[in-house]
Amino acid sequence: MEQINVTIDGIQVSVPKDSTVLDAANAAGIYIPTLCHMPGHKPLGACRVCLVEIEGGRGALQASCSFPATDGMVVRTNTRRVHNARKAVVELMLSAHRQDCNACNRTLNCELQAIAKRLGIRENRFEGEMPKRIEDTSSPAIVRDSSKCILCRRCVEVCQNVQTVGTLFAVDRGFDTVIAPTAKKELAEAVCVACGQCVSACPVGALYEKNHIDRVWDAIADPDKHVIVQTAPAVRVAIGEEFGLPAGSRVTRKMVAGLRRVGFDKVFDTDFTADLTILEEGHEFLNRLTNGGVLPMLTSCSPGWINFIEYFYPELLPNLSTCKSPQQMFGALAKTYYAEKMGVDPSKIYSVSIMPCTAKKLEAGREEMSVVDGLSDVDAVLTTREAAQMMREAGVDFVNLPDEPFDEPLGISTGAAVIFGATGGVMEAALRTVYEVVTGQTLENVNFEAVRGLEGVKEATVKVGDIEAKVAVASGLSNARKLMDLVMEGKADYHFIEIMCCPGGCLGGGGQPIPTTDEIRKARMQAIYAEDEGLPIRKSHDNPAIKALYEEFLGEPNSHKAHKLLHTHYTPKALWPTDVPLDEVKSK
Amino acid sequence: MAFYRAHILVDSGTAAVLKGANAVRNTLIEEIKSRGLDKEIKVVETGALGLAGAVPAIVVYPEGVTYANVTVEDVPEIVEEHLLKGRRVQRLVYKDDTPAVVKAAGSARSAEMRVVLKNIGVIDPTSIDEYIAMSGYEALAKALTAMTPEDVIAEMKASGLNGRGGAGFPTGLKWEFTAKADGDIKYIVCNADEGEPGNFKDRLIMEGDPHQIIEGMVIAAYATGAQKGFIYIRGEYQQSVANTERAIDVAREMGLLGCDIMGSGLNFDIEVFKGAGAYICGEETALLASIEGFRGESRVKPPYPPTHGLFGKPTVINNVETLANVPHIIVNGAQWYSEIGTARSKGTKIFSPCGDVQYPGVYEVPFGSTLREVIFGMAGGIKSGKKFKAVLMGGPSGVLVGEDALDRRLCSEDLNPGAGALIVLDETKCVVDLIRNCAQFFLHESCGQCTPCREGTKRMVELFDWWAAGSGSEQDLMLADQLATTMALTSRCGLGQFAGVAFKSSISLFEDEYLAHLADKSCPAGVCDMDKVEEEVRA
Amino acid sequence: MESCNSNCCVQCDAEVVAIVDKCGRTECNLIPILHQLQRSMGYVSNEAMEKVAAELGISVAQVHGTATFYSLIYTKPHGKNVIRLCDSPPCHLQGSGAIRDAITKAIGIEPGETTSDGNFTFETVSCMGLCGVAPAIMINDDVYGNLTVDAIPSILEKYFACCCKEGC
Amino acid sequence: MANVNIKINGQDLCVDEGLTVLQAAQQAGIGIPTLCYHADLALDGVCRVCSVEVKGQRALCASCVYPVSEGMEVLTHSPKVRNARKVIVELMLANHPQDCLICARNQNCELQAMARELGVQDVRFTGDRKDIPTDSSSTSVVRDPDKCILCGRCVRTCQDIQSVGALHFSGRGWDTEIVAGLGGDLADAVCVSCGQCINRCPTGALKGNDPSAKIWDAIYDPAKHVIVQTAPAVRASIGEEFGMEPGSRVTRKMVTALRMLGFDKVFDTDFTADLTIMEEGSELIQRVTKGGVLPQITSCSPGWINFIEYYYPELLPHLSSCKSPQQMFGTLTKTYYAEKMGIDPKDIVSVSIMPCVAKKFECDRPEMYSSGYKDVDYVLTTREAAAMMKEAGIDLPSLEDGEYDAPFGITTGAGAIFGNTGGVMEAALRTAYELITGEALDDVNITAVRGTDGIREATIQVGALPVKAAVAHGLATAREVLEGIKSGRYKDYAFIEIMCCPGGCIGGGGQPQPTNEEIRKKRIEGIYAEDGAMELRKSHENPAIKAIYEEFLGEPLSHKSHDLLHTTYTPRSQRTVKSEKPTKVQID
Repeated sequence: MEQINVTIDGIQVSVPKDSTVLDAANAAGIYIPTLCHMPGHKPLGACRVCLVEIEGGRGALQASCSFPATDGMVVRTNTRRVHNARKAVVELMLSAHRQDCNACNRTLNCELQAIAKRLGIRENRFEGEMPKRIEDTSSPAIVRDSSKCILCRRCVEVCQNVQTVGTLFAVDRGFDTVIAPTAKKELAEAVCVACGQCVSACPVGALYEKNHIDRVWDAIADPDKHVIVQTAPAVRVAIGEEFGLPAGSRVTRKMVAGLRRVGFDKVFDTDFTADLTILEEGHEFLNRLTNGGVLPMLTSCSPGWINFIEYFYPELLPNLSTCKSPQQMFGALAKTYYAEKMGVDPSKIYSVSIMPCTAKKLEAGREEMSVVDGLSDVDAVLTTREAAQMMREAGVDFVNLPDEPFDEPLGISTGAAVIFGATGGVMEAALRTVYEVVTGQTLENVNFEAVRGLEGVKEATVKVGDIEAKVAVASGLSNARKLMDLVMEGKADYHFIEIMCCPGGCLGGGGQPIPTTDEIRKARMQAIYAEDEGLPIRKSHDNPAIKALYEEFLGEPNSHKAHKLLHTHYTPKALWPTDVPLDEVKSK
Repeated sequence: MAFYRAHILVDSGTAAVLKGANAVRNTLIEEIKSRGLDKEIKVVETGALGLAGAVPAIVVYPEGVTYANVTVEDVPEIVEEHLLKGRRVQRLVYKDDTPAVVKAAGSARSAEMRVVLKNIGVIDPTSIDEYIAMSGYEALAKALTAMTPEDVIAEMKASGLNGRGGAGFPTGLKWEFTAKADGDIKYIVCNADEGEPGNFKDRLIMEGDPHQIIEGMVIAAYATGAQKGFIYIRGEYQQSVANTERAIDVAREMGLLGCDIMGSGLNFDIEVFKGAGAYICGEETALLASIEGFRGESRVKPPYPPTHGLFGKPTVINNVETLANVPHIIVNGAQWYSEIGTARSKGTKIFSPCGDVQYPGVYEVPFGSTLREVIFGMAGGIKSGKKFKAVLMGGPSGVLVGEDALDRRLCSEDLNPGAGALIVLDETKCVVDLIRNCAQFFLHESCGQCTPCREGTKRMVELFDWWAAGSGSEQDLMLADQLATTMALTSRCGLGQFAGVAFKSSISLFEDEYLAHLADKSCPAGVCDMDKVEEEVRA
Repeated sequence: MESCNSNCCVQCDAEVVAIVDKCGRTECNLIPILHQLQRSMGYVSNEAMEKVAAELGISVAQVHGTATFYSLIYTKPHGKNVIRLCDSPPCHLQGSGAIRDAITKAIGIEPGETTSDGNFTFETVSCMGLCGVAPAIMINDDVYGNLTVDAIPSILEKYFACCCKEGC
Repeated sequence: MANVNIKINGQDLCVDEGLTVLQAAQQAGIGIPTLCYHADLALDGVCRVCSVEVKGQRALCASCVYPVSEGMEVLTHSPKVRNARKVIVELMLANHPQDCLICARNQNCELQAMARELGVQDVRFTGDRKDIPTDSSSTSVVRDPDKCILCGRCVRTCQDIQSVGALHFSGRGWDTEIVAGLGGDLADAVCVSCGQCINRCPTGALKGNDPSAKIWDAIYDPAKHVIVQTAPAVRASIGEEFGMEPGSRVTRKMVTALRMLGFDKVFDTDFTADLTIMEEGSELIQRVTKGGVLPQITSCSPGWINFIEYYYPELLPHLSSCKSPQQMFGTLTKTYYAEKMGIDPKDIVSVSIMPCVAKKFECDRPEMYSSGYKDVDYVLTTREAAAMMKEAGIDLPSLEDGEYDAPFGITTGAGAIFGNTGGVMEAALRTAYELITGEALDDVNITAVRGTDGIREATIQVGALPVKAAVAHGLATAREVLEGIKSGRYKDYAFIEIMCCPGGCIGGGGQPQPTNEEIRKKRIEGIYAEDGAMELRKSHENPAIKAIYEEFLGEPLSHKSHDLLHTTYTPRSQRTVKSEKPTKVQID
């Protein structure tokens, strides 16, 4: 690639030709504050915090995130004009920002707060009318608060381009501009898949998850309730970040200890039902494969993805596995198998899950998700962030916690379950089991490297006995859309496709610690695979607790009872307008 | 002491003086003199008789006849008719169901039992002779000569006397802690910072019978080994300060204070410390801080004053009424005392009903008497023919109780009497208005040290202000309730801990009234001005 | 604030020394000293506080902090006559609000204020133990109970009169 | 000490009798939030945030003051406790300005951290908020009472640690305020400007008087020659502002950063610290040999100078007449340096970076114009210097090392240890020993005067001469020493070092927050490591010092030295109300 030379604050650097000034500054080790900029995304140049002075320029300062570097360019980032301009820009943001840091869930992890500190802002010079506040709590997963929004449009970028859902967009003009769902609907009425990638992208407290902390505290305080918690695979490699540990720290057992101190009666593992999912889904796949069912079969454990396909590809719903997600399988078992085993009235069991995900909050509330009449299978869903917050509130010194094991029996799991947290993990886990079930032989190398990694779409062909199984894996809904379009066009001859809603899989979920960047995703992913490696059992069908569950309770995979408790069905959803019946929509 | 055939006690309490008691007294003296009776009849000024509603009042002994609402014009008739001719002036005689003084004179009414108040209105508080004549300082003599300090403490413990300041800690135990504590010097402090609205019993004791307190303190000093005593009297009680200081001077002259008391070798002296206007100084550690010359801020407990008190030394802090009980216990014995009252509340308790009662005043009854007996039996029930609504027991830091509590017994087993204030409300009063006023009291009196009390009292007042102005919401009630709970749980001392108690008791009792203010924006009693514009009130 | 010529300061200092000598030169006599200072000077001035601190060997902070804590100690000049109206529950229930309005009407100031001629300071205070004769006020050291709105003008009259006759 | 058995959150513990519940919990790794508590200070228990549930107690107990007792059962995070704490913090916030984003303590604020820890989601209390004007009257300390949460740490610091008592509680209840002196401006109160109150303030209620705007102006003014000096203690602490460990030595990175900020020359106060040793050491020798006032007391700590001027004016003759290193430096820059460089002194802007806020007061003293100009124009604290770096986008830890400019950048280890309590004494002894005995000192580490005990006394054999020396730090201990001098306890002492702040300058009022005993010790270690790593460790061996005497000053205590490097002191009255003009006392 052609290189150009740029001088920034007297430091000369050589950078590739299509670099921005910001790229060049980064190469020179010079910090430029940014807000609307997201590495890896098209620069927007909206917030104007990253202004710099270009020598010989027209006088106006330039947004370094979007201004292209040219050969011989001389840039100054540290002049009086730059300082004053940056400060004024941030002060203007503050003038339209409802300042209640102390009651804001992003305090001390807020980019605006950090920039205000960094730039030494000491005055609110612009005081006057604040934009009208829109507080939208309609969605079961995500809350929007326009009074905190600085209109950086990072949420718009991820919703439009990363997830191709297009819920959030800038609406109205000038001072009245707001980021809102189409027609300024409430989020619950809009076509939103609840993935929460917008929450992850938000630099401030304008987007956050629906709070389930309070109801969990209430349950814990209620002496009549038996409060159990399950923790999703991806949480254990991320929650440490909330306590200042580096990304990818494996803190599974500290997390267990922390949750015990919060006051949960039993700490269980979603990995247990991830193993169960593999058995159910693996058998379903084999069944479809051998009995001519609908193929390619699509995984169904990612609720944002389920929402997406229900909205955008209702025609492909028959391809979806009927298996519930591990969270919901767990919930169903908690109020049946576990209740029975413990001799507890299911109505006294309060089932909490800790998920890297906001869409799980919506999933838990779906009508289908009730195996015992009148009871939700999962009563509350906490994001990784919320779980960490509860630990903070409980005074847990996370970093110095001792290691503690999960409770039995719903805490026994395998490495195959852990990798559910990474894109490709469900596929890999399924292959491990399907291979052995089909061939009856032991799989020598359980690592299916071909389906690992952060690429958006991965393909592989795996020989399982006589079958050449063709599989594909996608994460991020724009990538899912690509695959689904191929399937729709009949251009895809895959047998089995794994789709994860969020880039990188659950480890990059909308409920994970903020920030989540590619670098952080990679670190979490490494940790997930290290976790897998570190476990004595790495195939779901070898899990003794799963075997016991089938023996004691379910019978066999895809049994009648298993179908009743562990499988579900899907509902096509209308895109627009929502009150028009689906048939009419289709005919248009 | 000269012999007089009759004594006339003139109520010289504050209220009486305001209504011309001094003129009545002067006229009486002149009239008696002019009729040549001055060698046989003595006119004595006495403390308030507890007839606040009917002053000026005089009592003629030995008959014990009380004349109420006496004017200067009435005096010649009384002298003429009663003192010369022995006929009572019926039109002036205080009603038959009258309280206080009549009982002191030996009337047979069962409800009031005067132990601590027995001398009130009977003796001249400025005369130690009269106190001694009423068996005064007999208890001290008995303790110093016939008892060891351990005996005294044992007697106190056996009597079951509990503190009368509101908290009800066993007095004997408190003394024992101090007696056993190490300290080159120990203190006895009398808490006479009576600031709880609705309480004025200690004032009566100090104004009417100060020697009783001194005697109690000297006995406490003997029991605990203390050398120095303070009586912390609130700055507003000028008469109490004067009477008590005078009593101390006289006692010291007679060798009842100072070095080698009664030749026993006991050295103990007392100083009156005048407060400077802070309710919080009624809290024992704040009181100590105040004596030491600091802001009256409460101190961290533990350690507690009996071991780490004034200037860090072991210190007994007792309420006026508590100390006034001491001589009676020593003289009459723990057995006698423990037979009065109930199983867990021994002895008598002084109550000061006020508010919408016919005869506000001070009444002493055995523990276990009912609320009805005090309010209706002694204080004459609700005035102006209105109906009873509620009573704030023990003042703003107490609880609000309604009609169903009237037959409950005043003792720690049943209805805790607190310090003795009974603020009675008739049907025309608004509970929200009352509690708002209580909240304002605490806002004014919070010392400001700890967060929940300093900030919480403010927010409580603001919430009530809004409610009383018609801009409350039902959510507010939950918030206020949580605030009150937090203050009760986390405040540094009793002031904040009890500041929300009356409110909490009032919600359960008068929820409808709150909801009327909050939901319907109306004040059923018509007391609160609900017509303010919401935006203005709650900006 | 104090526009203090040195002569006044000398007087003030002498007064403080005399009072400190009388009460005793220890820190625990601070409140009696403040009482006495107020009695003799009307209020406790800043220079008096500094002198007291110096005499007792304690910080000015402690003297100022203590003086400002207690409602009976004034650190600013106040009216010749101080009217204290109790507004605690017993008096409140018996109509102290109406009494407050009557006093305000009579002397033209709200609680917390001092009349422009310096004759009256009006304040609401907490319970003074006069609940038996509620509603009650204290004017200087005099107590008035069982008040009615109608009684206020005549009670206040003599304090007006006193001011004028004696020529202040 | 006896042990007691207690139970905290169900955990059985055996702890020392006499501990508080807070201490016992800390030992067991259970974090209880605190605000008014500070390890340096007496216990107060006023904020009530540390309330815990003790079985058998009606109300909650403030764990910071509540002693453990046998059989005690404690719950530190029960629902009751958490709810109460939240309400308390909400009450604080309801009376606290919501302007975190423009606050000097943004993101380093204990209240902000507390709100996050407790999960405050809403401040439900509204209504009056205190509105008291900010007091910027003092050149050193700015008070913003609106941000004060009345924890009383500053009051306890001022009274107990410094025995000054400038700050105190005034008024009562809701009207309680912390005021200075008689409630007026801080500048009118008996305040020694030490800034220890700032160090312990949990919020933004106390801060330094920040001159950085004027320094930016100077830096951007091409006509100005802006030079900066850095005090010894800054180099071992400024890293903390960038997330580094306390005691991290970042001397050379700091030099690079200051150059990047735009200072024309970056110099070291250590240079004039060496010079101070030459002058002060010679003064001592003169006093000893010619019968001057003894013991001689050091004069480099401006808070200490203010203290003795206020409280012990009669002892002023004991003070060394030497200016502090900062002021010696200022004078030399506008005389020697200006002359040497051929710059008009009026164009020199002399900035110093100090661990101290009293230095701000010092540079404004009327005596400090020996050069004919204001010798030091502006004083930045360590915190303010770091803030300027951040504003300029500088990330200190990642910088390359830089070198101080000559000639005022050439220093010795003796200069560096000025930052620690005992350092001036040690540096002086190193030089005095060699000057008096003419022999080389075997071990330059004079450990007898090191450490953190309040007062340290030692007899050092200087040849045949036993020199009795004492070291004190913190003004309450300084007061003890002064009383000792008055009572004759120190009559055979030659030299006493007094530092205003606990730990010496490394614990100064301008240092990063928090500063506590543990952090002070680490900074002290950092400073001694700096000394140990220096090639030259004795002031008189500094070649630049030799040169300045040769070229400019002549010899120590020369006439020129006296004119430029020595000063006089002013007795100050504690009577602030009287406006008497202070009279000057000439010291010689």
